[in-house]
Amino acid sequence: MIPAAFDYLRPHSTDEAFAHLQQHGAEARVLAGGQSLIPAMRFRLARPAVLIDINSLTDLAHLRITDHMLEIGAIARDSDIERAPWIGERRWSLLHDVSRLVADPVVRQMGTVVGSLCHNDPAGDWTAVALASRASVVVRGKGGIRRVAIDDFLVDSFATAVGDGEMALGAEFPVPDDRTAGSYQKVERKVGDFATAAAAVQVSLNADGTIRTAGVALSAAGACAVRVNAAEQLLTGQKPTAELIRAVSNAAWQRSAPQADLRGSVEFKKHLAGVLVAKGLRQALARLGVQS
Amino acid sequence: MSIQTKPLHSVGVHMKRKEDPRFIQGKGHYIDDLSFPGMLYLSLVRSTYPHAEITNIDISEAMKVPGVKAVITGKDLEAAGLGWLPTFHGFDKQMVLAIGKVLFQYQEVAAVFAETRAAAVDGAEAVQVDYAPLPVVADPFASKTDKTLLRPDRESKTNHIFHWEVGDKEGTARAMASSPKRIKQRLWFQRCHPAPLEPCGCVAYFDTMGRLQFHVTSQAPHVYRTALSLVTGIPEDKIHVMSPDLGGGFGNKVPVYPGYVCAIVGALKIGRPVKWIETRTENLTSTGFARDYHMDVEIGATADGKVTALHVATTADHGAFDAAADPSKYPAGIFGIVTGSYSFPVAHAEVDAYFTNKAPGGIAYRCSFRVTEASYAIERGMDILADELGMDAVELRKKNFIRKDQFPYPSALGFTYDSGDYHKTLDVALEKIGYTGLLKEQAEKRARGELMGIGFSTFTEVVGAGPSKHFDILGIKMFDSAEIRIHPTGAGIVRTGTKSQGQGHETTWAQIVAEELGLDPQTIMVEEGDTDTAPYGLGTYASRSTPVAGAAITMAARRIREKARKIAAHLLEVGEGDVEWIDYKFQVKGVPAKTVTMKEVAFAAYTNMAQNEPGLEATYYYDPPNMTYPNGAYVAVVDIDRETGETKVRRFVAVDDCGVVINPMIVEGQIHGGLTEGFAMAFIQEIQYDAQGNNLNTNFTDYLVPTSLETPHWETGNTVTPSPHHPMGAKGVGESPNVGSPAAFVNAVIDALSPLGVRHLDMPLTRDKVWRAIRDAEVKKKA
Amino acid sequence: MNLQYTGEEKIPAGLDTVWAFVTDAEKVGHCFPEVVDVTVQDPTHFEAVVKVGVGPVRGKFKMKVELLPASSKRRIDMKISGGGFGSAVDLTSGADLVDAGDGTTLLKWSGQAEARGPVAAVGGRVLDAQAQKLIAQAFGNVRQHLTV
Amino acid sequence: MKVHVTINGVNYEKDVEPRTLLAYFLREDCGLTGTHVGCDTSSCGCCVVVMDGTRAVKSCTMFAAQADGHEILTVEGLAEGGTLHALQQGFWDQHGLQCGYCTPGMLLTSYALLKHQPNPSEADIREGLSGNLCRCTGYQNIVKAVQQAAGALGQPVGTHT
Repeated sequence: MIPAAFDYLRPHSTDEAFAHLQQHGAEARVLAGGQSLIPAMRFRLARPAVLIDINSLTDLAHLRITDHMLEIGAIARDSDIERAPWIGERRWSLLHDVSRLVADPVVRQMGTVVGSLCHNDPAGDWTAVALASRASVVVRGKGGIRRVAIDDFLVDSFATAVGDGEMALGAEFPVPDDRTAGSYQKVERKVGDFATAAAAVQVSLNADGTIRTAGVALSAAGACAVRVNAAEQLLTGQKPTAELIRAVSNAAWQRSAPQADLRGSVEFKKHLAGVLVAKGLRQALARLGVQS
Repeated sequence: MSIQTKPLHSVGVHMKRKEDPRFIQGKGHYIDDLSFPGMLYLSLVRSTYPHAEITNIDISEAMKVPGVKAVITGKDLEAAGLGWLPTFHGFDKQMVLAIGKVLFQYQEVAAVFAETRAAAVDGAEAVQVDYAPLPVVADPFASKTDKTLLRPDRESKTNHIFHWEVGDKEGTARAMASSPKRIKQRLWFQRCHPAPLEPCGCVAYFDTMGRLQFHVTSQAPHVYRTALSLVTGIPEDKIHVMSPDLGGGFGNKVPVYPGYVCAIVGALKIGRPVKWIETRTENLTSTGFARDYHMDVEIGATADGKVTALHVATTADHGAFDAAADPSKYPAGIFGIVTGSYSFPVAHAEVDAYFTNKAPGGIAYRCSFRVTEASYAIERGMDILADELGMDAVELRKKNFIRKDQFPYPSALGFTYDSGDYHKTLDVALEKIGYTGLLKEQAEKRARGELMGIGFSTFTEVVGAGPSKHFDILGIKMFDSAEIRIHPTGAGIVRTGTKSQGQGHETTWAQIVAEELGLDPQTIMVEEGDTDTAPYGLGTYASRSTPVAGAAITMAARRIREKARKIAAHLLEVGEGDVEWIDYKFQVKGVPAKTVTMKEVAFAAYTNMAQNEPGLEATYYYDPPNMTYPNGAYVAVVDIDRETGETKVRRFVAVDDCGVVINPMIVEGQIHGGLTEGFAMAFIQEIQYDAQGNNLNTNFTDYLVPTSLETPHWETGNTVTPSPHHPMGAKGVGESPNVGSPAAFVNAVIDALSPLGVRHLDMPLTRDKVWRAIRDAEVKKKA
Repeated sequence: MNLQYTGEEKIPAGLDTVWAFVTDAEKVGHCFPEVVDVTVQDPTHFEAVVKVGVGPVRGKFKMKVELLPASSKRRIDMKISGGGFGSAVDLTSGADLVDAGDGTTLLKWSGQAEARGPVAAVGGRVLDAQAQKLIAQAFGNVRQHLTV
Repeated sequence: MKVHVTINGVNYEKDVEPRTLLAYFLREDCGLTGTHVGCDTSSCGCCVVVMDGTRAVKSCTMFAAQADGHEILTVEGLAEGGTLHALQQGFWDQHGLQCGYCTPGMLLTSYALLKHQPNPSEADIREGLSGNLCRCTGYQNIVKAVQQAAGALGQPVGTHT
């Protein structure tokens, strides 16, 4: 299939890109990795009048760790994360896991983390990971640059806090401390599929072995990825036990409100939400040397 | 014969493929690679509704799209007498473009011709079609009631297409009634699609002499030529069909599709070449589906496990048109092989087919006409019987196998099985998988509540259609042909009526010729797919190439050898009767030093032939005396995760007996591929329609083809029981793994779940389905 | 695919006022969210063009609407068939009007969407969100129009 | 619009519609038909080419305009001076192809894979190729082909661990 015709613009600076967006508003779409947008255009479900290709904005290609933040530029690829020199570090295990499970290995070489967040597919992978990591998105709008916490960023299915004429410049993931590990658990029908169910878990321990902070989020569990607040509250301050994990798993089951589709029934997806959170939690703890 | 005594041997050799150099360098010639000056692109407007009246088609906006040259509709075609296309089965016809109403979602409604691919799509999008929805018949059981008549165009006013049966109805009923043990189970072999990675397509144009030059993705180019001549009225000599390299076929590229007819009509009407290439969505939603058989399987047995009777009653969903590409006398294909590898004293099989508002098809997807369905039915049935009897599935099979000494074996449903050694083949598989150890492991795991399963399938196929007294397509008997020309230097060319889609004919055919004539296979060129040059043949599907065309090649080569013998006699200065063919050379009887090679004879055939007819060529049309009966013993070992319903295929052993193997590398490759497709059907692959008739699996995001990560590692082995009637003893193999494996996977999963009381689940065995079965069993246990 | 939604709106207007509003094609037409154009053919049939924009899916969707009022039951049914993107969407929606006292009316609605073609197959999840919004907002707009 | 792309070391300058997908640009504008198209959803990988030396991309899910100023390697550019690339040799030797339709994509994905992982395990190869579908081979011989190529490519510079 061939997309409908459009005008193609390739800015060479974010200022230029932003000017184009301001000019074309809702008629324009930003093209980053294009791995969701281009198939939608080929089916003519998406037919933007103007496509603003930001792939020449090399200042948005970064993957940078500062003292507190991992900064991911708008055109940093999934595969850049997958191959980052630090990806093997325990503290990044959540990102390590997800970077190997997003789409397929070729799509990952083009697809971007920020694009995936902006697409906000209800069954996307990065959205759940961003929730569990307490990431935020850097958005440039008329009023300047603002940082939007991921919970506020994900508005509804395929809808985010990025308004018409605005663009996401990057995402920021807080650098976890040494006693942190995570896990991303995804059930998919085959490689390249969206999740039937998925869970992102990240925990940081105190020196005494109690859980200092926890991030627990689900994908394919509602209109968009959701944080399991109850699970995070249950975990915080506690020593991990089998009962605790059961309770957390149950909280995930409760929170999950998926849609039935070819990937599975509501019942099955809800069940998986509980199972995958428990699995993820056990794996994250195991990575921290805690058997549960 | 050992290698030492066969310095020139070609058959049985692991020879690298001759076709590969072009494919690995991107020099293959597939349909979409072709381009001609002035070529237009065709895009089809398709129905959004599964069943609706067309109240209006407005093409005015489409005609305004820049680049659009013409738009045609069903009415235009009807006026030209081309509104309908006969299906290969011969008893039905299908609309080329919808006339009056649409009968399935994505049905072809209008054809748009434009200067570019993009403009054609723009044009198709601009065609406005108004529909008035009609009640939808989305399953064959609802179709049975005839509440909504789908095909008022047909003489008989019913949705029932045919009733077919074979065997002894009363005898089977009697035997069944008096059998101490009986099982009965409905099995649904879900609707699938072959989905070759290259979709279907064509380029049509009329040359300066007014001759139709038709390049098309066809597994059966000669049949296309004849069919097109019959449909269009163009004399057959004015049609040239060329099938280029095919990016897979698996049965999908057997039928003639509406897009082809539209391309030809467009080329004629506009006077320019027209290209039509399916999108993946069009491929999955409108061309050649397979299976969709609901089979009620009933087996009778004695208390100690000797089978006494088999009855299978099938409800078949044929979609909107009966486009199953089956031989004329076999509306349900060769489903009669359903007695499988077992000695049933009596059997009865019947199939009733119905129209529904779904895509037409019922093609033989990597399968010899419904043999996959039949194999699945009997192999699942035997496992259910074993369960009922409390008997080991292997023991039950061995007890009922047709014994080696019973061949040629007349089956209860009328086939004469050529050869086999089922006990031996199964024993090789058991040895390879380590059955005893697995049983022990399974017992331990079961004690711990773990779900491990071992599944068998000991199938027998029937392939190589077929003997002219039984088999024809559109009246054309299902022989196949070969023409061989040996050039003066001893190189040569072989042409056949078959068409490789990846099976490696360019290599295998050269090996056969080389073997028969003592020539270098590297210098034997193979050409297929061009109806101007190849002798008439029925094409490649139903595992018929090696059994039929392979035999034709052998026989043509032997004709050449006989002619060569005369020339050899002249060269050796002896009488013809004193020349014998030994070790790939002609030799004076009893004088090993006096020999001539075929290469020398070939040169003489053009330079020094004495009184013999010059040249060294032969053609052979081979009418097989019988079908061939490849068989195999497959074992799957699975572990199931209770929490996620995930099935892991830990091991899979496939031991095949396809008779004499010509190229073991190619045969192994065929088995790997077929097993992978069997795996896909067993676990993830299906074309589903919802109750409103919407197709739910319209592209590769939902019609799932397993990747390298999901696909298990395959372990293969073989036994060789030559076919007694094939000149080389070969039986064909391309489809065995696809036919035999689904039951092995399902049997393994059900075996794993059997401690929970699960007796059957229909494919595909998705995680959701398996998890649900486990959970339901647990709930039941608690209650 | 088949999707179902329900909801209700409390409208600060009497039953007869609301009934008159929801049976007027022109008025109902302008209650569709992002409506670009309404063409009334007869009292119970009209065409509306709406702008659709969910994530990557943006464009104009043309809908044919048929109103089926049952005045005795104070129930209005609506049949909407839409096209665009090479797909078809059939929506059926019904609303029961109930006198809620104090000059207010309760509008209890339900809707059902059925999509066909690439929209359903590829954009099912997009469509779901959109169809739900379309129906919910249409009834929300009825309330708004009658509140002013 | 004008695009300049270096394909297999040769410069191509073409005028195209912005909506031209890279796959069709290669096939129809540049005549390099070795790159195939098998789906519309970025699922099959028949269209994979390598961009800028190390990145495998699906050329049907990318516009030609996005390749402007970049280097593209297609199957036609793998062999050098009449010598097959080790991957091509591996696919031939190990019977890593049947119908050949997925082969160019498999080769190019493998090419990029070996750039990042010169010594992949069977599991690495199976994972690395999981964005490419094959309907004929069941992947087993493709894995062997890539292993053979990895061995052959690794030889001159010693072993990688």
